[in-house]
Amino acid sequence: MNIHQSATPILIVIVPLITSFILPLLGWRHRRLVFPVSVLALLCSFGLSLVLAGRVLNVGPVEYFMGGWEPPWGIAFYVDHLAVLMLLLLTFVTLLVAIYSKKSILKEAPDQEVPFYSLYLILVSGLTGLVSTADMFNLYVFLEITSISCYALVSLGRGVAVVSAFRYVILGTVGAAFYLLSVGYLYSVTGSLNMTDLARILPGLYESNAVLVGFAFFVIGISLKMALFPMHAWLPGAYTNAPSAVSALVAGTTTKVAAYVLARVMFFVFEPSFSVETFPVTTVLSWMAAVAMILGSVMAIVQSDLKRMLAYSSIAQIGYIVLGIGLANGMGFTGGILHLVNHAFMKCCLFLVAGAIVYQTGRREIHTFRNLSRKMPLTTAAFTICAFGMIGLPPTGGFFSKVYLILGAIDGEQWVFVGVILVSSVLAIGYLANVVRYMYLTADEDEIATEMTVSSHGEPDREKVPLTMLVPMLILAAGVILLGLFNGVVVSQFIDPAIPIGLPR
Amino acid sequence: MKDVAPSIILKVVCRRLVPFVQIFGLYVIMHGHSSPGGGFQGGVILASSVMLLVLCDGLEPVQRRFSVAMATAATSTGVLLYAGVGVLSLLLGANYLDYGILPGAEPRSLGMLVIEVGVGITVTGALVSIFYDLLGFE
Amino acid sequence: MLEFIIGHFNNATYIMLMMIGFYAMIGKTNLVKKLVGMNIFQWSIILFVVSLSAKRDATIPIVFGSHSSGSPAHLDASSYVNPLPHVLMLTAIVVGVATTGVALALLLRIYRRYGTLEEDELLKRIRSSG
Amino acid sequence: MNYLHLVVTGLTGLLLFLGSLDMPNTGDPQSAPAVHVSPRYIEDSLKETAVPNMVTAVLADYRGFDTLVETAVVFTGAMAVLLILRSHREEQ
Repeated sequence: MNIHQSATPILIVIVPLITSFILPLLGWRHRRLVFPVSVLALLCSFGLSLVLAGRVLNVGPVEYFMGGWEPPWGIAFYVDHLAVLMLLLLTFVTLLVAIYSKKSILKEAPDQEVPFYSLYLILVSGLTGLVSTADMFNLYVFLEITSISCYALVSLGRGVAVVSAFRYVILGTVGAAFYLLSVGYLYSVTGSLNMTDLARILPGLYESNAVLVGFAFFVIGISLKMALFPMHAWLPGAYTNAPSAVSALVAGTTTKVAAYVLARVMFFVFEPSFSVETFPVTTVLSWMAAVAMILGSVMAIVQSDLKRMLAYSSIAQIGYIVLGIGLANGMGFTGGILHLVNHAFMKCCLFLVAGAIVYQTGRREIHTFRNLSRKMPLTTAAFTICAFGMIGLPPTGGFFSKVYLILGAIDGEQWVFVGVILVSSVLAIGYLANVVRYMYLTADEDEIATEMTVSSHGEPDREKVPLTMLVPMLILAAGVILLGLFNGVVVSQFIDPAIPIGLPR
Repeated sequence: MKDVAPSIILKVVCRRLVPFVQIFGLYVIMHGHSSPGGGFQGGVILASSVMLLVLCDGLEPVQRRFSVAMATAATSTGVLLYAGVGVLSLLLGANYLDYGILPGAEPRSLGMLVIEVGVGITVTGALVSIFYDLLGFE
Repeated sequence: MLEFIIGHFNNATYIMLMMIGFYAMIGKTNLVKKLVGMNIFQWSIILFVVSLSAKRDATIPIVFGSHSSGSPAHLDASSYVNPLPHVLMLTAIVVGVATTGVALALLLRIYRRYGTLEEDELLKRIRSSG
Repeated sequence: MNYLHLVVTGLTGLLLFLGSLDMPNTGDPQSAPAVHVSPRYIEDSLKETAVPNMVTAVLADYRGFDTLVETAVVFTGAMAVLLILRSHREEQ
């Protein structure tokens, strides 16, 4: 009975998990070791993801049976091209944010390393588990472990962060409960929890009310988790008030993983024909996404706080990803997943920049950013690159994902969505160009005078952000450009083999 | 609640009750194999015995015996024990959490017993730790 | 018809409980009441999934006297209730406990800072404090 | 009393009730959950794991990974409350 399979898929999940269990014991005596050990664990996880990616690209999808029990009875991991792309993205981004968080957490929440990094690692292992698992109930448990650590990390921020975190708890729990309910409904008519097994049984039951209602509640629950437009109430507060490293982490990863789960269940557990024709949820999702893209951008334009503006822009960008999934054709799917990867890099970097600006100058309001490019040239350069990516200018990844989305909309002859993508991009210029403009504007005469008096004791024109914060931002900004230059590799190696069977190419 | 002195009846009854509650908690953990029970249920019962002690003796005397740091340490020790069994089976050459590879006549039963104990330790530690934190927030 | 009603009373019960919880969550302005609603909501789902495990004329999923009789006799699947929903809901209960603990801790912090748990009052005080 | 909330609640309940109509009857020994995956747990768990309590066998062995993550959730809860409360004692 002792099946032995290569342990890479499980190690990616349990190395951070076990390290997070060790941290409280370690931090008791050796507070200094907490940060290096956490980074080591994340590095390990990233390295293992690279190894796994090599294997998946060579031999195809990888399975792993927990406890040696074969799937319908035990829990299995199933890592295909799409999952391995997500694993690479998650472990890479979380590694960079962890390095960044060393100094920023010292300033924003001193003496909290042990629980902070413990929850951080649990969050990472929960996200990687969400991506790898092939069991519907195991997915619920991972969803909850991710959410609980998120609630706590968000509440670490100042001021109203606790209120935002409580709102997040209530809405996040509703989302998870709806998801659990849908698992219960599907279980009551199929008797199975394994995704592959469900995909085998479900086609015979597509007319069943229980399956339809279960699927509807799945979509509602996951939409709550990823803050799709009418269910986004928790997002702006949580992103704005969280500590800067946590904002970047949550914005870069959790909502993206929820979008991945949506795509996974919609197209791999259910057949595309079900989600498109029998129960046209993709149409509903596309329209919700379109509204999110316009409204999120409009809301972002009127914000004066940089982090709140980025939060509303996240709502709009989630719209792009869901639109790509909702278009339900090969091009749209490619665009959605590519945008998911791009947006994780861009939004993560933008939030890191916002945190670095607060770290050095204490400023949050956009109109106070005058002259910032002289004081923090590298940071503002990173911001500008990512802003170009968000708008969708050519060498960056954002351009290519939008091209794929537009091609997908044209393929599906959904002309309205072509217009929506273009309008939303124009609106993105509206809110991001404004920030860039302020950053590169020279300050007024009297403002320079006050600057001089304020900073007469130090050098005003130097980047004072520590290297551990600067380097992750620059790597992410470089990543945005590299993703643009090598988007063909990502598409042909990872996304193309993963386009679900049954979607029109 | 610190200001209110508990009545003598409460004190005596709690003191007499605690050993029985703890024995019952251990029984529920160890006997989960053949009757309803297991680590979660037993852990909660053990944690409730600590809470009962806090009710009758106040926070400080109890924390001298079972400190906040010990509760946190128990929380991570138990779950490490659980994950450790999995790592052991990995090292012995089977899949993660495959107890069949462990030594003994009934390896799967043994593996389950170890992880139930681990779960019990974690649940006790976590609930006591949460209780201390909620109570100590003043 | 009677058989249908008896066979579906569990669904009606859990839906009623769930809607009580759901209404408390979205309709009440007191944060503690929201939290209580959230708990009712979660527990109604747990009730529903556990009810899926029921089988007529079946007993609890524990084999009694297995060690005394030597090698176990053949066990009939229809004479024991389905153990899987119990296992799943044990997990869901634990998750619910952890969520409630976190929510209570957040409520303590909110009350300490703003001195109220009424939502409209809270919003007023947040706005006045900047 | 806000009528919008009542309407949303009522609609959700109605939707759930409609969905539950074609579920198998409670206690039906031929329902899908009773005949698909679970029979193996009932019939073979004693043979395979030597544990008479099937719930424990499924919890700790067949679905042991779930339980590991679940224990991690308990740990997370403790750490989260620690982070939320213990740190901010000195705030006031």
